[in-house]
Amino acid sequence: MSKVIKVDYLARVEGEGNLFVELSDGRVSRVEVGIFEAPRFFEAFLRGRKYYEVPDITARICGICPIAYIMSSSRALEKILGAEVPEEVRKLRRIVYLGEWIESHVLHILMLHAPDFLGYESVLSMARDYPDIVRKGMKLKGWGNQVISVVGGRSVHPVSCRVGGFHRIIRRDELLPLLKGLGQARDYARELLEWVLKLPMPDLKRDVELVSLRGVGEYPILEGRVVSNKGLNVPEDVFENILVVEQAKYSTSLRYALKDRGHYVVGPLARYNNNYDLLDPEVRGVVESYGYGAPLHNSFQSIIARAAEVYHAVLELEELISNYREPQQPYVEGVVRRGVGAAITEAPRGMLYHRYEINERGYVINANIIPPTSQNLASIEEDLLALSDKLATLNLEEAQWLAEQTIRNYDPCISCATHFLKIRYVTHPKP
Amino acid sequence: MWVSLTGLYVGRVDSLRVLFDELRRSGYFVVGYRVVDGVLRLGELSSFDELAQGVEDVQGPGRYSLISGSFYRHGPDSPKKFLYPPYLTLFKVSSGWDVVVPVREVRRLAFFGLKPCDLASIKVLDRVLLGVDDYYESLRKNMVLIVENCTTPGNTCFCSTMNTGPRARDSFDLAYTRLGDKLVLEAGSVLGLKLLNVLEVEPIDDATYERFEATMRNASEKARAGFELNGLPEELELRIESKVYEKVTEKCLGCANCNMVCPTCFCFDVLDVPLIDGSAERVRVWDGCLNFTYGQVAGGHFRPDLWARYRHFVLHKFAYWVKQFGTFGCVGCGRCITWCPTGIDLRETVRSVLRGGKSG
Amino acid sequence: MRKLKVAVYKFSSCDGCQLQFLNLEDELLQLSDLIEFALFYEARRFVGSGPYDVAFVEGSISTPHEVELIKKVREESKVLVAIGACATSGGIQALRNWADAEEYKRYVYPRPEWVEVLRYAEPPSKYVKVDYEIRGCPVSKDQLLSFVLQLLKGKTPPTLPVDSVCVECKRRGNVCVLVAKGIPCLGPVTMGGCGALCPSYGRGCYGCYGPMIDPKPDALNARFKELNIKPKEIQLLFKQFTNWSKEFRKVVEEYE
Amino acid sequence: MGKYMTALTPLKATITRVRTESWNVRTYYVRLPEGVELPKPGQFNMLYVHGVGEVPISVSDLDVESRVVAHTVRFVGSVTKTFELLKEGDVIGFRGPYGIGWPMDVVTGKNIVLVAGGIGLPPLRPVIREVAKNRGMYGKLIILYGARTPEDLMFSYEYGDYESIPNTEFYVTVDRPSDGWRGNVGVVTNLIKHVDVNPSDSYAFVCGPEIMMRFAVQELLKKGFKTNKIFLSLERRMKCGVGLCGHCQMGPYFVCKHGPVFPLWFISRYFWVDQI
Repeated sequence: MSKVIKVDYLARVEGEGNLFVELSDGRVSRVEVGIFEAPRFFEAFLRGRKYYEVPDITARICGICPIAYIMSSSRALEKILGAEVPEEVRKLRRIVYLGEWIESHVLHILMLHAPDFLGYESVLSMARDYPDIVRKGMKLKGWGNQVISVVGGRSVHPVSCRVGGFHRIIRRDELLPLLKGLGQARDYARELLEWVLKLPMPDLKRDVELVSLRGVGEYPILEGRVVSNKGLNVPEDVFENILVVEQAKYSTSLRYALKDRGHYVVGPLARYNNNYDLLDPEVRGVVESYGYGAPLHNSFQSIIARAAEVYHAVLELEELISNYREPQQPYVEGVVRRGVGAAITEAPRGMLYHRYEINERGYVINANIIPPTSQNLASIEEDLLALSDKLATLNLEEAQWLAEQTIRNYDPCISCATHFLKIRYVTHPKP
Repeated sequence: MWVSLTGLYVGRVDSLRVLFDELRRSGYFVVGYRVVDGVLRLGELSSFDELAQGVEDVQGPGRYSLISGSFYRHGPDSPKKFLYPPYLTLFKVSSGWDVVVPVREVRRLAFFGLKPCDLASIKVLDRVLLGVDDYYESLRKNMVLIVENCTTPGNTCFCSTMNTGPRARDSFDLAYTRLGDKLVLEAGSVLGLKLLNVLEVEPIDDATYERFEATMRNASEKARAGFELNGLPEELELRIESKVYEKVTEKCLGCANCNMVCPTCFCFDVLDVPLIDGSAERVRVWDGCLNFTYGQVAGGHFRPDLWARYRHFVLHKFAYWVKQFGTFGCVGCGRCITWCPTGIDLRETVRSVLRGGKSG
Repeated sequence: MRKLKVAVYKFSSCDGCQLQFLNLEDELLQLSDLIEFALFYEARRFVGSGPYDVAFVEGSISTPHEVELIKKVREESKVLVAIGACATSGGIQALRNWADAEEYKRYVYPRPEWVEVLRYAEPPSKYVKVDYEIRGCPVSKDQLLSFVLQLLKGKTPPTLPVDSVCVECKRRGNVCVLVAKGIPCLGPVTMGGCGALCPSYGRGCYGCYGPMIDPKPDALNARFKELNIKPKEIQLLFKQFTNWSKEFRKVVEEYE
Repeated sequence: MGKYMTALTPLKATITRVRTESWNVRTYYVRLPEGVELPKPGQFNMLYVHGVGEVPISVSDLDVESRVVAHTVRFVGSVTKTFELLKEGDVIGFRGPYGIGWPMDVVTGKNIVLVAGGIGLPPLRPVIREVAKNRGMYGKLIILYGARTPEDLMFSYEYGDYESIPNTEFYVTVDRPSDGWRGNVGVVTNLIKHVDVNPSDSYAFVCGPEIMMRFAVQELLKKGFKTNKIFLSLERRMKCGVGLCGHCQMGPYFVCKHGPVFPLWFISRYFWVDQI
């Protein structure tokens, strides 16, 4: 007897994807997480653009995590230009990036993911039974968006960031009003974390390699070495060299594996496990008081990592905003010259890799972007295989829901995932 | 309107600081020019040191920059920004139809170092808004005007032609002129008299007077537009179908920057904003005749072509305004020339129209 | 009052415009009392069948599948609203319209024959009647809300700003970056609605709301030339997020 | 509250009746708020729809006793379209009356020729009412009315009343007749040449689209009307109604304040100028 779990249009994810699971004889025989998002050719039309346009253009890959695209591309290009941003500018970048983490994570926890754990089809219906946490979560998300808006002008595709820093100095008197909402944000972030820690957690244990940046003295966002729970430790510049690319025929996105190591996972769970010691002690305290800690291996528990990061982000923002000093110059210029530069930053969904090659007049001649969701696709399918027994016992409706929830564990951003210029480098390696 | 009460007196330039402090001490919010991001901005100053010093604005059609120097004119802001704010909520109406007009704080403003053209712009707005706009009126009644006469008009200035400068003749509380480290002062109101009393001044001596007159004469020569005001409204209206407007408008973007920076443009639009709680508000916002929507009605448009909108701007300032309010709408400050992104020169337009025939 | 039945669709896009519904943190729950999100994949598993009172459509039409879908959306929606630069002008994807699509496919895909895309990425209005447009990359959530509230009051078309960014820029008290700094700015030809964000943050407008009503891009182009801005840079300025709009396209073509 | 805010803040008014005039025109009867003076023929009011906007609408009828004023609205713009949702008992915002109306005092004892095009009839209806009420005070009344199609004709239910006013002629025409139309066909300005009055003794009141008014004026001039005997009611964009917002300027005149009714000589310098 065989049954088919088919979801034509994955809901509560960013972008367009579908799911096909075939079970025969009580085993999952085929899993396909398809992506039918239309290809948008970003890497192709980045060629011929001026280097300074790249952050604004790549931001348009994803409306949920534009800051991540802006930061990875800016840092990659700054490497070529030899532009080292001063500490104040770096701190401001951290501020705006943490704002995005809050906005994106709370969106996912509350509006996309938590309804699964409690059996609601959406946050709108969940809000009827959980009005308090939904209201608080929305406020918290709003505060995160406000952080981005103050620094960036608007929360989706902000306008103030540029290669080398910011277009103008963001004044202290603009940032300080954010502190007014901070007390509330802190309380709500803690409540949200505690609420998440109490959610019923489906069981799924799988031994996977969890890859993230490793922070130095602070939780990683903007930079760091690439590490894993299985001993990987390389600089960002060589990351691309240790990757293998696969392609599934049923999807328009690529999948990635680590050379000689296999599939891997990026994202909040990886960050959390690899940098647990760098989380604010207050955050660890709350997590541990509910019997959790690190490492977490169940991908359903990514929601805990996300909530922990939200609380951490609020606490760190308090520190960063209170101590903010205006930089002398809003940005550093660097020298336009021919070169190649690569950088990784931690998007809410995990490591976002950008590499650019520009010519002596500052025009892009090659671009490669590896978004987190592409890196996780293979693992998503493996999770579904690992749930095989359970899926086989459930009725179709329940099985379908569990399968969707499993996918949503990864907060997949399918809009991002359709950027896979990587193929070119694999099939036609450059000398 | 008031005129000079005292005639001219002489003091020292550093007494401006005393004057500033006196205004602050008397509870005024002092508004003057300061340098922000390389541009002279009109804003509230908490100390005399914030006032722009040692800079000069270089203005030309579509160009503005600051260099070091000893005399400056102005920036894009004019007193309009304070007296006739760009956004003003007219009323809020609840879902149950309670109409509430927001209570507005009326601050006691002291404009410090305004140039005569800007003083003139307030006089023009007075004609339009006094007795009509009560918010304007309440600000205006509580206001002090300290005017700095213009010793060096800029490239886009034409106050002499418009009879608004370079020397302020009336309607100020105190007018001063910097001559090196000397300050020539004149009070135009009782309040100005009181302020003058705080400073140490002497009646003007012959030598200083001559220097003052020469300086003003020179300044006056620099601020001419190349046309005369006598008969100008009639001359322009006779040439109402001039083709010059179409020609000039080839460069025009229709962006309405000229309207926005003009210190006398008072047209407004209203925004009706429905809110999620079922209430609504109505907000008055600056509008300008260069905007396409300005003359648009449902199912029609009175000035669909940009040249017609530009012609309205020119004729309003130099012809219609006189009929409407008994004064020219233009004060010769030159802001619309400087801040036009493509540098369209109003003076040149007027000259061309006058040069051409009825349809030239 | 009956709730307005709303569908939110995505075509080739980044999700940022429909996300603005979810970014209405202070209003979303109240809003869901006034309108029913009958179809909104990004937010709900539940899908209510059509017909819909209003469909908000994000993204441009760039694949044959999307052509079919937009026709279906049109059929089952009383009012179709295009939201954002992609849905109103083709958006960022339209950058590929300027190049050889086949070359692009080969550049990006090892098996280009699997990739089925249209020659041009274009706004839905190319294929179906679009009733209203909300501009911006992304749309402003305030405009989105205001649009919905006006629609609920029966105001058609709901009014949104259509004059230049300059008007909002000056109302906001900004200094003209073009005049004072010589920074190339598309504000004088771009439709307002953003509140002049870019000049407020010290840079020139990049035209993400597309051409304003009755724009004069030729005059601005001429001014850029006078200011000695390099031809390629002028082209890139107009060739951004609304490059495929009729008025900006003309300037881009001049430099092709 | 100061003068300005009073001038720009609407008063609450209740709709007492809604009457359908044509497929896209309805008349809204509004009871005047207390303290508001009675409008005169040719004046207009600013009507505000909650959270939607405000529009200038001329007075199309007036009941002095009950202080109910009629406003005939065509659903063309985004604000007027929302009027379609308004019904008896609804509240709207009211400001007015504004502007200078038809010069009824000047035309005492004279013949009056009314030329109305389309939505131009409602502002002239109070003139017809006034003449009917005080028939002895005026000379001959000639009403010329044109609409695009028979379906666009307004107030057809009272044409009999017009015709029964002593010493009155009433002519209707349509541009595009539909089946069954037996009346005149053609633009309303064509009717002017057939009018039998002595121009030196007569006044013409014209209201309609701007283009129609230009043709009407040409015909009236040909007929021998002097420019001080032709009165026009102009339409412009209006946001305030009191001469402040600037939108309604025609040349130096604020249509809302100096008009909307002007004698031709007063505006003739600008009236013929393209896009003035």
